[in-house]
Parts: sequence; structure tokens; C-alpha cells
Amino acid sequence: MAELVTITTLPPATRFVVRGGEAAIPLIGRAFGVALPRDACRAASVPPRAALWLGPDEWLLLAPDGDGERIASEIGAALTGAPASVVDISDRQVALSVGGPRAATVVNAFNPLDLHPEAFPVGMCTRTVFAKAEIVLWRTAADGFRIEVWRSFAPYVEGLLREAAEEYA
Amino acid sequence: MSRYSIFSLARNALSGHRNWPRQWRSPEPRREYDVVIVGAGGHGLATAYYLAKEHRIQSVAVLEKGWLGGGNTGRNTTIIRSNYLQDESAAIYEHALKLWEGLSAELNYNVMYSPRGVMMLAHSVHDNQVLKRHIYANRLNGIDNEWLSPEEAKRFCPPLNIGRNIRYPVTGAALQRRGGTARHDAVAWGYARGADGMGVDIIENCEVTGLRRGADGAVTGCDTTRGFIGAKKVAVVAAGHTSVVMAMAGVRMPIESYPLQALVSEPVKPVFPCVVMSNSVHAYISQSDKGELVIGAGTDAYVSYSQNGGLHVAEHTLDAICELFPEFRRMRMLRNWGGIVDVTPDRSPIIGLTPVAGLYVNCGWGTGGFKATPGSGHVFAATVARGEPHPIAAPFTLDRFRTGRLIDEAAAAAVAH
Amino acid sequence: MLIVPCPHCGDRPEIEFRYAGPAHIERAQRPAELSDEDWASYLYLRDNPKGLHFERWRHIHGCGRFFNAARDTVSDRFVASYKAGQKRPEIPR
Amino acid sequence: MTPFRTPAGGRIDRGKPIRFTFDGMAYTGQAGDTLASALLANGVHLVGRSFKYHRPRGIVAAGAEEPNALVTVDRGGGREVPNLRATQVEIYEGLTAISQNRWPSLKRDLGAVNDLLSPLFPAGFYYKTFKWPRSFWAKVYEPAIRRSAGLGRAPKAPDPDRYAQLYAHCDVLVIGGGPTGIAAALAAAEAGARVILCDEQPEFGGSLLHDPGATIDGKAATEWIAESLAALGRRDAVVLPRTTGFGYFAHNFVGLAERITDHLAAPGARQPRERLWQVRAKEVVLAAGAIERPLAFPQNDRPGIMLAEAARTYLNRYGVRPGTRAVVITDGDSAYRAALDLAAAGIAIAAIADTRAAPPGPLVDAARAAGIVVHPATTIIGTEGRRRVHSARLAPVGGGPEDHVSCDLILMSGGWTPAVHLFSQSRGKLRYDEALGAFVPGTSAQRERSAGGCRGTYELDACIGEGHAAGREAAAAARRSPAVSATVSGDAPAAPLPGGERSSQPGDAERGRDVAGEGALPRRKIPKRAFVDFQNDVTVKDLALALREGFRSIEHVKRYTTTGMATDQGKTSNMTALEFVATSLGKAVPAVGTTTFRQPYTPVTFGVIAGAARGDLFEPVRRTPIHSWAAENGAVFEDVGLWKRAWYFPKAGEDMHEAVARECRAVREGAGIFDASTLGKIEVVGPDAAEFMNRLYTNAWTKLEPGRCRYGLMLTEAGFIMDDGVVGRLAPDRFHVTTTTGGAPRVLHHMEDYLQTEFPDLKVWLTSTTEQWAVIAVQGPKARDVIVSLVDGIDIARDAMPHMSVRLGKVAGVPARLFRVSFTGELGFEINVPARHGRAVWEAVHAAGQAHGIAPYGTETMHVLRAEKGYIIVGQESDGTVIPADLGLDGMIGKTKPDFVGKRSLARPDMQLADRKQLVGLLATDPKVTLEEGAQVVEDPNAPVPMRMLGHVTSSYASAALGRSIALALVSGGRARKGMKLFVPALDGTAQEATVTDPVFYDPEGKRLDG
Ligand SMILES: Cc1cc2nc3c(=O)[nH]c(=O)nc-3n(C[C@H](O)[C@H](O)[C@H](O)COP(=O)(O)OP(=O)(O)OC[C@H]3O[C@@H](n4cnc5c(N)ncnc54)[C@H](O)[C@@H]3O)c2cc1C
Ligand SMILES: NC(=O)c1ccc[n+]([C@@H]2O[C@H](COP(=O)([O-])OP(=O)(O)OC[C@H]3O[C@@H](n4cnc5c(N)ncnc54)[C@H](O)[C@@H]3O)[C@@H](O)[C@H]2O)c1
Ligand SMILES: Cc1cc2nc3c(=O)[nH]c(=O)nc-3n(C[C@H](O)[C@H](O)[C@H](O)COP(=O)(O)O)c2cc1C
Ligand SMILES: [Zn+2]
Repeated sequence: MAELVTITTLPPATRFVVRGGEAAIPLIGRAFGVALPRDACRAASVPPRAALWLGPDEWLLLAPDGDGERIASEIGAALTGAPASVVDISDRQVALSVGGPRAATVVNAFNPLDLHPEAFPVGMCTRTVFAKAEIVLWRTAADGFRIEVWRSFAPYVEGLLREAAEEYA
Repeated sequence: MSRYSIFSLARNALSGHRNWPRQWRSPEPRREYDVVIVGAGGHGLATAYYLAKEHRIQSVAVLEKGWLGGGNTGRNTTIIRSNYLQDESAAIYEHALKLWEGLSAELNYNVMYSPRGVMMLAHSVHDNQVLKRHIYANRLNGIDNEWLSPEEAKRFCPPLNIGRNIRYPVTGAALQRRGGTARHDAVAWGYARGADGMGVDIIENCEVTGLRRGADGAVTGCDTTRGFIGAKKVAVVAAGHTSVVMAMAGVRMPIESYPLQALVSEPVKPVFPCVVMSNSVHAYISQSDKGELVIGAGTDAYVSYSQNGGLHVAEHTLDAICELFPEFRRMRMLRNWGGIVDVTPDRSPIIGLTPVAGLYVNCGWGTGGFKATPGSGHVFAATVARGEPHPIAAPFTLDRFRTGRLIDEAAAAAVAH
Repeated sequence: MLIVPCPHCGDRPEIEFRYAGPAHIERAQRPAELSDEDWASYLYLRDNPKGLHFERWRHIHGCGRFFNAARDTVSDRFVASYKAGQKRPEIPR
Repeated sequence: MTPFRTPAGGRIDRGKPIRFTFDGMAYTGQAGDTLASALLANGVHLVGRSFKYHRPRGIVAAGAEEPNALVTVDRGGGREVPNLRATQVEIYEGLTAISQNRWPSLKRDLGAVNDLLSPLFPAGFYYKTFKWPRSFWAKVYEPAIRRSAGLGRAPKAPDPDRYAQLYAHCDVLVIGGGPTGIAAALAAAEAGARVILCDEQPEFGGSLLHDPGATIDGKAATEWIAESLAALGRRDAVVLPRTTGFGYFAHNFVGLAERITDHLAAPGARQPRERLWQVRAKEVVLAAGAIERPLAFPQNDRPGIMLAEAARTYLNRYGVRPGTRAVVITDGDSAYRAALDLAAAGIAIAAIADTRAAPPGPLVDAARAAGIVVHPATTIIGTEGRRRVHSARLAPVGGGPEDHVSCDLILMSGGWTPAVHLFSQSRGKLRYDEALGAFVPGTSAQRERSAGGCRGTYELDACIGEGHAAGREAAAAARRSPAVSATVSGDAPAAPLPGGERSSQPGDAERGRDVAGEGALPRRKIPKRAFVDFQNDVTVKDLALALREGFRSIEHVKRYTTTGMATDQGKTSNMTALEFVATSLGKAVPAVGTTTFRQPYTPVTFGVIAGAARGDLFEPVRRTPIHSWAAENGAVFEDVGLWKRAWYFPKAGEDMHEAVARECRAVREGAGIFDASTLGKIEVVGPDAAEFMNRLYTNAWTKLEPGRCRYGLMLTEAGFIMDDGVVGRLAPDRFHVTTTTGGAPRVLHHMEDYLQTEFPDLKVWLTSTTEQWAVIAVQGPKARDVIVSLVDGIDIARDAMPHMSVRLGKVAGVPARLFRVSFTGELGFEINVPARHGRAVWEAVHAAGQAHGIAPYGTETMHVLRAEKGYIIVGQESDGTVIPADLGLDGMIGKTKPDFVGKRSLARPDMQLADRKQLVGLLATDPKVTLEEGAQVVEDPNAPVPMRMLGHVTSSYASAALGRSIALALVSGGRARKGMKLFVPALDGTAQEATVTDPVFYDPEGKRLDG
């Protein structure tokens, strides 16, 4: 029988927080290769890269580990004259994946959002809370979530996920 | 007023308790009083009592929109202590504590003041520093407060978990032995009975809806749901509703009203001998004489007059209670309620005169004014009677927000570095 | 736990937000020119109404934005929410 | 089978006997029994003692409203729960139940003397006495009162069980799974709604479970239930048995408590004991049924006296005969159904006493037809029997000859109370229905509707109809308007809720509730010892006494007599009390009003609310990337906010003092290495970055060159010091801002606040980088020598990289931001590297430092070193009441800046006073004495208490470098007191003399920084 819930730590990644004025937004998207989504709480992805809307002027860019310098310089070059902030936070956070038929239930143990597929469809992402920690939650598949969490909070979030998954083991 | 004692109780038992007199009357309001007090909470009633008793001002009405004692006085976790850091605070709370010690006798009403000790827990080096600073200051102010090691704390409160395996192990505690609890309702009732016995009119179901001012700007009385009631002086003691009442006289206040929650467990036989407070994990707990664990939760984060709070606030508190007292995890919550607390920017009260002649205010006690009830009423009565602040009340002016001379207990507890 | 309407993200649970006090209290362009009274009133005096309240919230664990909302402080019902900088809406009493 | 079991019928499993004990006696029940039904099946009626008078008490009800039958269930190993209602405890093999509040035994309870003394204990007796002598209260009286209070005992060992939590959302939440609730859930699910249906009982069906003759849609009720539940399953509805809706909060947020393992003999190891459901429902349907009301007649509390419907439930649902010969006392119809069912089962019905003059209707006719004697206009004036009732005394309502009827069961029915608890918690307004003699839901305050019994509708068909309609409408409403926050049903305006109706909600609780005026109480004959609140032993006489003493508000009556304050929260008593108060005062019931309904509906375990929050999951434990190295190298940690920080690194045999002295020496003489990763970091980027910094910090930033750093001071708008930290300018439009460890989130929030709401025109953006960087501080005269071989691409020579500068390059092969800064007064560097490399770079530096005697040091040494230099720590030297001038930091204030946050406040009168507390050094006259932090500073230690205090010691250490103790203090007018001798009293009555000095003790010229 397939497991009802799987919780795994994902490999290191390149991450940027980009923020900026209107003019910068399309430029960043073009340079990064993924247009920054303008709809609230939506992620856009052109594998292996993705851009997650975090706020009206804030996005989280995800890319494979090691791409950081190239991305920084490409975006930097594209941004001539358009003010923006591009900050490498690859090491600020780590990622967990929660998958399986009970994935949403386990996330909902400590996250208060409605994770019904109609309310939180694949491709939706948002900063939110997980018990006493802040996370970014991204639904990557019908029964799969990626959780981005600040490094020092990760053991806590993972511990709670495992605690919630206990009864489905 | 008939005196209460074991003899009167026995005598009345023989007559089937048919002859007990009313504890207070329900008079019709008169047209005018020397002093009208808005709000029959503990502070308002105590003010009336001391006005009549110590200042011989007996033409006093206490107007209450609901039932007396039904505000925060009737819904607080009853913790009494005086081990405050700032001299000004220490003075007023200690003044109150001294009055608590004789209050049952003074009122001929058992308010069940129970000096069972209030223990404040430390959970870090920083907490130790802050609590010790309190102890040093308290001692020189003549207030008892002592430092306990975790083991001593456990001896004083056997259910306490001083294990090292908890998230924030207990690193020590400050104990004020004279601190404790009292029966909140009895405080209101005892003062009501005492004031009533000296001729004060306590008028329930009488909401103040307007404050009238004369040509000279001074107050002349109150519009109420039971008609206009004239007054030479009006003293507002309306706790969570201070802003609402003061706005009737056009005075804006440095006050915000927040819901503050508390809860009780089902009653059990005595297990918890004292009061324990932990500021850093946010838990307050004692056991009432009836057996419930009485637990204070936090304020909700937003201004509200709903007398109701969110489950997550109580949840946060019970997290902490279960961590410190793991044997209570199987206990059950019986009732959870809220009050409306009036919070000032420096978390200290405002007692005294206002920009409007004849209008006095006593408010801002926020989450901690029950313990001050006798002291607050005592110094406020003097302030209202004399028209100038009682020395103990003097630092707690409205004007301190202009000058910046705040009395900030919370800030002095400081932040972690 | 309230549901707070974020003008950017929609209805979200209260624990994602931080309440940030009354709205539309403007900081003076040149505070130095204010009297002590006026400055104290800016810093400390609050309407604290029982009823309709214009207030600030920040969707701190969401989009991160500060915004304004109108809420009844008796029923805790939200009647409006709008972005920071927008005008206070007319709300029929 | 046990003696009182019927030969057939009921919903118990007759094939599955289950053994359990009660007070050590072994009994057998059947699967499906509650403890109450199993005890009754065994003929056990005496199950508890009352709170105050220790009167023998039996089982009154069959559900959540039970006031009397409270027991402790002990599963061993800390799994002990007091005060459980026997009517809700499902039996399992080996269940151990214990009665409460009796000593030495339930049958022979010494506390029962209280009953004899009861004349001395009327309501509120303790307020009137125990005041003399004063010292006796705390030592004698109060302990005695406390001992006799309480019911069960609190568990003594930590609870080993786990508790789960879940947030859930749905279109329609249905609370109560009787016929109404099932119909509602089904209708909603069929309309396509996401549905959650819960019931506190193990089985769905509610009243149908004891109504075997009932039919729905032409089917037997049980069949209808099974089919309906199957249909709900097919539609993915969440159906939760053993789940109590306990709290209805704002914005349709409802708390449910699910009991998962308490009914199991051997719970699975992975199963949580209970689960907290926090449900956000677009619409709620309340279908909680109604609760039967007891009657307040004299001696109505004896074992064997129970609610009529409860007796019917025991008979029909559990196959138990609760007696052999019953008297029924009622003022309505429904008790006749119980009488008929009992009679049919062979229980003699000695009489039905009906207080109505001429009870009408088919049920009455049916009773008469069955040969049951019905006495109209008859009431009950007393009962007899000590541990079980053995007779009833009946008499005509208006008085007259009395009739002694022997019986071992009395069924009482005083009508029905709709379960409006959750409706009322939702802040809906109740309406008093004269015909029903009960409060029913009036205007809703939230998106909710009530149906069936909890709305006063008792006909089965009508209940089904209402349930259906409620479910259908709720589904439609959920579809129409998905937002929970901004609407209530009907889209009412924002104004406070309309008046008129009686509210029993918080918020209005303190709004005018009538309190009767002066005037005599109508004289009424008060029945003797007629209990209103069984659990708290409140009698009609107590209520009368409260009224006589002037307690007129129902809230006062509640608090003075404690009626309704027991663990059942007055489910069976509140209406009786209220009606008594109303009639006594000559007022209409709604004019008196109810007390406030509060959560929880029934008690909820602390553990399920706390959930998984324990130990390391209580709050996040934040560890730095270097934590593991520190742990492996013997560090002792301290909690700083959520962080664990290395406090000191003792070597074998060293105590803290010795370790710190050694660490300090290492830094002053060679080099030390320190984990500063917890410092908050914020990247401030954009063309207006410098202008933004100008407005948020006291200092001026415009002229700071890229590559240089500056110490920044941040104030609150009230002018008090909020935070500080070193800020490096990386580029004209990019600052690397550091904050205190605890201040990081607060500072970012504060910055965002001003940026978004006061200065939205500034083009600058903020990003937290606290956890991006591991920060390794290398401090000491050899610091440069230690790192020079590891640094790549940066010239770290003395002049190439001066104090307070920042460079980008590589350290130990890793991209780094290298700061030359010092918080020790020594030459120092702070190496910022991406967190994942933190430990490797630390190890490289540590290895490179071996040649220079490098030592790892912790926060304690850091504190000592900075104190020797007079550097402040926000939160230690400052405390939220301190302004820059107090700390001698006026120099940090950009004099030419027209404004910054906090500037205006510094001009307020109090900020100018000469007697403000100012930071100074304090040197104890005895250099070996380390003053205690927090101790007060005074002029005259012999002055009388309360003594004037000048300030306090903020920091105090033994300084290895200076070979003596040092201290910093905030002292009133301190700077003008330099050279003066002051005193620091200790707790033992002695006092230390100390001299006021400059706060910089070590290298006052700052030469070492330039090393
Ligand atoms: C949950 C909770 C726990 C607490 N715990 C503690 C504790 O452990 N220790 C402690 O010391 N303090 C505690 N407090 C604080 C304490 O309860 C209050 O500070 C104190 O009781 C205030 O007393 P008061 O008489 O000023 O106010 P209240 O008792 O609130 O009295 C004010 C009265 O004014 C009336 N009123 C308002 N407006 C009008 C009007 N327009 N017309 C007529 N009447 C009006 C109100 O109805 C009310 O009765 C707690 C508070 C709460 C809510
Ligand atoms: N006078 C009368 O004749 C009379 C009186 C009352 C009831 N009734 C009968 O009762 C029925 C009423 O049906 P109904 O469905 O409205 O009520 P019900 O009593 O059949 O069902 C209510 C259900 O709600 C559950 N419940 C109550 N509060 C709860 C909570 N907070 N959380 C979880 N579950 C909770 C109860 O356990 C019960 O199963 C009808 O069949 C009617 O004939 C008759
Ligand atoms: C110290 C204290 C102890 C209490 N004990 C009980 C109790 O044993 N039973 C109970 O039902 N309520 C108890 N309450 C709560 C009151 O019933 C009530 O909830 C509170 O006074 C607030 O009023 P409200 O809920 O009517 O708004 C207690 C309250 C306090 C302050
Ligand atoms: Zn948002």
C-alpha cells in the first residue's frame, strides 16, 4: 500500500527575494525566465525554476542549487534604471515536501487555511503560519505541498508534521 | 445595618434564614447628588465607600449600567500582589495590599483575602535579572519579595515542573508571600453593602448616556437611561468603557479597550497551594476555594467591546499551563470568558482630575487592577473630596503623557537581548 | 479567531495578521512644529469607539502589507477593508 | 444477564459482556452500555455524593446534562480523569471507575454531617463569618473550606497521551446528529455542499435511539439512520461521532472535541486520545435537541429520582429497567410516553401525578387505556428513602390530603429546554416562547440556523422537515456568499445588533439586564430542600434567601448561590432557577433574562487544546548553523527568545566563573571566536535607502561611504531606545542592517510600518537575511593573524580595511561579507557566510586560530568584554524607558536632520530633566565584590524604608582584564555624581559601598580597536 503521507527534506536550492517597482517586474521575469505572477498567491513555474507571489511587490524565486550567481547577474543586467531589490536568500530557508493522500490533512493539523483543492488549487502559494512558525506553502500537486521555512524553524515544522502524520504511519 | 458574625448566622439559622435584611437597597435616583460615580465595579464602589466613611460625603450615587460588580471586577483571576518595580506603582499597590489585610474586618464582610503567596517564575538569565531587580527595589520600598531556587519553588508549589527537559526550564522564582487572592464578587458586595449602609445610593440598570456641562464648562450631571441626575462632581470609574463615557464630555483618552480572557477548570480537591505567574510563557494560575483552577489567558490583539476572545488565545495559555504542570493535561476546562480591559500606553492607571472642571477619572487599570481596588478607591475618594490628587495618586496624572513622565512597568520588564 | 479580509489576499485567519492600531492618524510633516499637547495627542490619544472602528492591520504572515479595515468593535464584524493610502470609505450607520 | 436487564431489545450487544469495577466492586455490562446504564443494570443507584451536603445521589439523566453521577476513571499511569459523567462514559473491558467526594466510602460518608448542619450553610454563609479571629481565616477556616470543596482529585502524574489538532473548513457544519441533524446534513450534502456532521454520542440518531417505534419516510428509524449515514459517506461528508461542538466563536469558527480512544480497552499506540477540530464553516446548522427539565419538589434529589426521558432511554436504548415500581410526576405530555414504555416493559406505574388540572391529549388517553392511574392537578410534596427513594408523597396542587405511594423510581418531567447553548455562544438573541415556556433562538448574529429540538420543535416529522430545510438553505447560502468575515445572515448593517430581544451573550451581558427595584418580595411558600442545582446543592430556599438579601439580578443570584456554576453549567437547573426568580419578583421570565452561555458546552480537556505543544514543540527551538559544534564542544546554552545561544564553554573541572575568566583572557590576549549568527539582519535596498535610514535611525547616513559601517540607534516614536546594531553600506543603494537578536522581527515590522504607511513614496525594499548568514566573530589582538590565511580577495591590512568597514570576498573558500567591527574593544572581524557553510568556516577559523591560542567564547564572555568597554546592551542598560541621552549617546543623534522617528519626543519636558537616570560606571570599594545585577543604588543605606532609590545596577561582572569587579548602573543625575560614593544594599541587610565612575573601564582611548 502506498504511504498515506510522506515528509521529506528537499535538496538545497537557489532562492531570491525580489521586490521592486512596477517597471522592474517584467524585466525580472524576463531575465529569470519565469514571468512573475501578478495574481495574488499564485506560483508560476518553468521547470526547474519557479516564481512565487508573496506580496504585491514581493516574489520568491526558486532555482536549482548553484544557479545563484548567474541569476543575480542576469537580473542585475536587465534591471538598468528600474529600481528593485534582489536579495539572495538561498540559505535563509530550507524546503520540505509533504505528499500522499493525507498530505493536506497533515498540513492542516497546524495550518489554518482551507486546503480543499477548490480553495487551494495546484499552483497556489502563500506565506502563512504553521503552529508558531511562519512558512511559505505551495501546492505543487493534487496531493503534494512544498513548504519553505526559515532554517532554524525547520526542525520544529518537521517535528510537528511528523507528529501529525503519526496516526497515518 | 445588621452585623454579620457566626452568632448572627446561628441565630438566623434558627429562624430559617427568613430575617436577613437586604445587603443593599435599590433606591430610585434622587435629582441631585454631591458626587455621582459612574460605574459600580470594585473601584467605583470602594470610592463611594471611602467618600462616605472618610470624607463624610454621603450624598453619593453610584450609577451602574448593568448589575454591580458585573464588569471586570466580576470576571478577573483575583491575583493580588504589590511587588511592582516602579516606586509610584509599588506605593499604590502596597497601599492597597495593606488595606486588603484588614478589609474583611473593615467591611464586616468576608472577602476571603487569602495571602497564599504569589510566585513569579523566571525561565532565562534575563528573567532572573528582571525579577531580581524587582526584589531589590521592593525590599527597599518595604515590600516583601524573595528569590527562590527552582527546587525551593517546587517545594512551595509541588505541581510545578522544574524538569530540565521542558522548552523553558524554570530558572528561579520571585515570591511575595503576602500576595494571594480574594473572592472577587465579595469585594464588590462588601463595598456595596458598606456604602449603602452609610447612605450611598447604588443605582443599577442605570446607564450614563451623556455628561452635561454648564456655561462655565464644569460638569453639572449625567443623562442616564433613568433620566437626568445632577451632580456637583462626577467621577468616572468605568474601566473598559472609559473612552465611551469620557467622550460624552468631549475628552479623548489615552486608552484602548481589549478583550482579556480567563478560564476555570472543573473543581478538584486542593492541589494548588499558591498563585503562579509566568510572564515569559504567559500563564497565570491559582485554585479557588471552590476547587477550580483559575487560569488567566492573554488579551486578544485588537480593540473590542465583545467580552469575548478567540480560542487561539486560550490555547496559547493552556499550552503553557500543560508545559509547566503536565499532570493537569487531563483536567478539563469548565468555562471560558472575557472582560474588557482599559489599557494605557504605559500600562499604568490614570487617577485624578481631567481638563473638565468637576470631572474626575480613575481608569487604565488594564489587566491588573483588581489587586488595587481598596487602594484605588481610597486615594480616589480623597482626590475627589479635596479636588486635588492624593499624594499616592499624584504621579498617575493624565498630564504625564504630555510631559513624557510615564510609569512603565511593562517596558521595565524589558525585552530579551 | 476572526477572519480578516486582506485587500490583497482575501479572507484569511486572524493569526496570520498583526493588529496595528487605529487608522488615519497622520504623522505630521514637521513634528518639531507641534506643541507638546498636539504631539501627545498624536502619540497617545485614541477614539477607542464602541462601534465602528477604522483600524490598521498587517498581513504579516501573508502578503506583508499594512492595510485599513472598518470593524464594529461590538460585533467584531468587518464592514470594509482597503489598501493603505486609500480614502476612508463612507459607511452607512 | 444482570438482574435489571430486559430480556431483549435496546442497542447494546448482548453477546459481548464487559467487566468493569466501580469503587472496587466488579460488575458486568454489555458492549454499548454507558457506565450509568451498566450500573443501573446491576441495580446500583447510589453513585455519588453532592458537593456541599454530601447527600447520596443517583443518576438523573442519560446524557451530557447529568448533574449528579460524576466519577473518576483511572486507566493507570497518569491516565486519570475526575468528574466524568457516568452517563457519557462508555464501558470497556477493565474500566475502573471510582466515586468521588466521600470518605471513607460512598455508603458511609462522614461528610454527610454537613447535611445535618445545613441550616448553618445557606447560600453565601462564608461571606458572613470566618472573619474572626483574623489570623484564623488563612490558617484554619480557609483550609477547611478548601478541603471540603472540589469534587474529584486532580491527576497526580503527567499525562502520557498525545492529542491531535486539525483545522477544517466546510460549507455546512451540522452539530447534533439526531433526526434533525441527519436530515440537515443529508439535504446539504445532496445540494453539493461540503458537510461536516458531528454528534457527541458514539452513535448517531439522537432521540431516535430510544424511540424504537419511530418511523421516517415509512422506514424504521434505525434503518433510516443507517441509510442516511451511508448516503453521507458517498458524498464525502465528514461524519464525526463522539465529537462535541463545544465552542461557537466569532466569524463562524467552531471548536469540536473528538474523543478517539477513551472508549477503547486497548487504544492503538499511534492513536491520539482526542482531537481538537477548529472548523471554519460558511454556514452552521444547530440541531442539538432539547434537554428535559427536572422539577423542584422537596427531597427531589434521592437516588432513584430521574428524568422521565432518561428512564425511557435506559429502557429502550440500553435494555435496562431503572426500577420496578415508578411514580411519574409531570406538567406535560412527554412523560406519558415514558410511562407507557415502562409499563409495557413490565415496570409497574404506581401513578402519574400531573400538575395540570385536566391534562388533555392522546398520550393521556393512552395511559389511562393502559390502566395507569392518572391524578390530575396533583403534585409531589416529598419523598422518602436514604440511599434510594422508597416512596413519594402526592397531594393536590392547591393543598389537601396527601397520598403516600411506595415506589423505587420517580420519573420527573418539568418540560423541555431547547439546547440553545451554541446559538447563544454565537451571540444570537434568544426569544422567550410563552407557549413553550422556554427560550428559543431569535435573531442570528452569525451565519447559522437552528432546527428541531433546539428550536423548540418536538414533533418528529416537523424536526425532519426543519432539518431538511435548514440543510438545503445552508447549502444555498454557502454557495451564494462564500465570505465568512464580512457578513452575517441577512447582511445586517454594521450597527450594533438590534435590541428588543433578550440576549444572553457576552458583550451585552453587561448591558442593562433588569434588576428588580425596591418593593417587597411576594410571600410564597418555599418548599423545603427542593433542589434546583443538584451538583452544587442549591435549593429553592437558597434562591429565596438571595432575593431576600437584595440580589435581584439573575447574575447576582447565580454568583451568590452558585446555581448553574457546576460542571453541568446549569443544563438542568438554570431554567428552574430563572422561573423561580421571575415569579418571586413578579416579573416575566424574559424580563429577568438568562445568564451568559459560555464555551465550552461540556468540559474540554486542557490537553486537547494544547495539542502537540510540549517540549521542543512547545515553541520553536531556534539553533544556529554552528550550534552542533558548540554542543559537541561542551557549550552550556542559554535561552534568548526562541534561540539557544552558547553561554560559555567550560573545560573539564571549570565552573562558569572560571570558564568566563579564561575566555575573556583569550580574547584580550590572543583571539576568541564567537557565534553571532542570531543577530537580526535586514537588507535595505533601493535608491532611497539612505534617506530611509535617515528617517528610521537617529544617525545620519547620507555621508556613509560604501564599504564603511556605522553603529545605528533606533527609537520608538515616543523617543525611547528600541534597538541598535551595526549597519554596513555595501553600495550606494544597499545597506546590511543588523539588529539585536530578540529585536529582529520587531525592527523589520517597525521599518515596514513606516515605509508602507508614512513614507510610501520612498523607493526602498526590505528583506530579512537573518538566517541567510552565519556570523562568526573573531576578536582579539590576534584576530587578523587568525583569519589572514583564510581570506581571499580582500586586503585586510590595518589601513586597507579600517575599523568599521565591510568588504566582500571569500573566507575559507566561501563567499563572505567581512566586517571589521568590534563589540569587545579589541581588533575584530565578523565573518558572514551563507548559513550552510557556517559550521565549516567556523571550524576552519578555529583550526587556523590554534596557533594563536584561539578560544570559543559564549554570550557571558561577550557581556563581560563589552561591559569593560561600557558598550550597552539594549534590554539590559536600556529598558523601554531610556532615551539616548540617558546612556550618553547624544552623539548618535544627527543634529542636522530635521526629523527622524522619535526625535520630537526627545523634546518633551521630562526628557530634559537633570535627575533622569544616566548610565555610569560603579566600582565597588571592595574589588572582590561583584555587585548583583538588578540591585538598587542609594545614597544612605540606613535611611528608613521606603528608601529613596537612585537607580539600579544594570550589568556587573568580575573583570579578568582589570583584576576587579566592575558594574554599570543607571543612576539619577549620575553623570554629575562621578567620584561620589553611593551604596548598593544587598538582600541580607548589608550594603556595598561603590564609587561612581565613567562607564568605560578598559582602554578608554580605544587604541586597541585600531590594532
Ligand atoms: C479576565 C481578567 C482577568 C483579570 N485578572 C486580574 C488579576 O488577576 N488581578 C488583578 O489585579 N486584576 C485583574 N484583572 C483586572 C481587573 O479585573 C480590573 O482592573 C478591575 O477589576 C477594574 O475594576 P473597576 O471597578 O475599575 O472596573 P469594572 O469592574 O469593570 O467596573 C466598571 C463598571 O462601570 C460600568 N459602566 C461602564 N460604562 C457605564 C456607563 N455608561 N454607565 C454606567 N455604568 C457604566 C460597567 O458596567 C462596570 O460595572 C483582570 C481582568 C480580566 C478581564
Ligand atoms: N416534548 C417532546 O415530546 C419532545 C421533547 C424533546 C425531544 N423530542 C424528540 O426529540 C427529537 C428532536 O430531534 P433533534 O434531532 O432535534 O434532537 P435529538 O435530541 O434527537 O438529537 C440531538 C443530538 O445532538 C447531540 N448534541 C447535542 N449537543 C451537542 C453538541 N454540542 N455537540 C455534539 N452533539 C450534540 C446529542 O447527542 C443528540 O444526539 C424528535 O425526535 C422529538 O420527537 C420530543
Ligand atoms: C475567580 C473566578 C472563579 C470562577 N469560578 C467559576 C465556577 O466555578 N463555575 C462557573 O460556572 N463559573 C465560574 N466563574 C466564571 C463566571 O461564571 C463568569 O463566567 C464570569 O464571572 C464572567 O461572566 P460572564 O461569563 O457571565 O460574562 C468564575 C469566575 C471567576 C472570576
Ligand atoms: Zn494579504
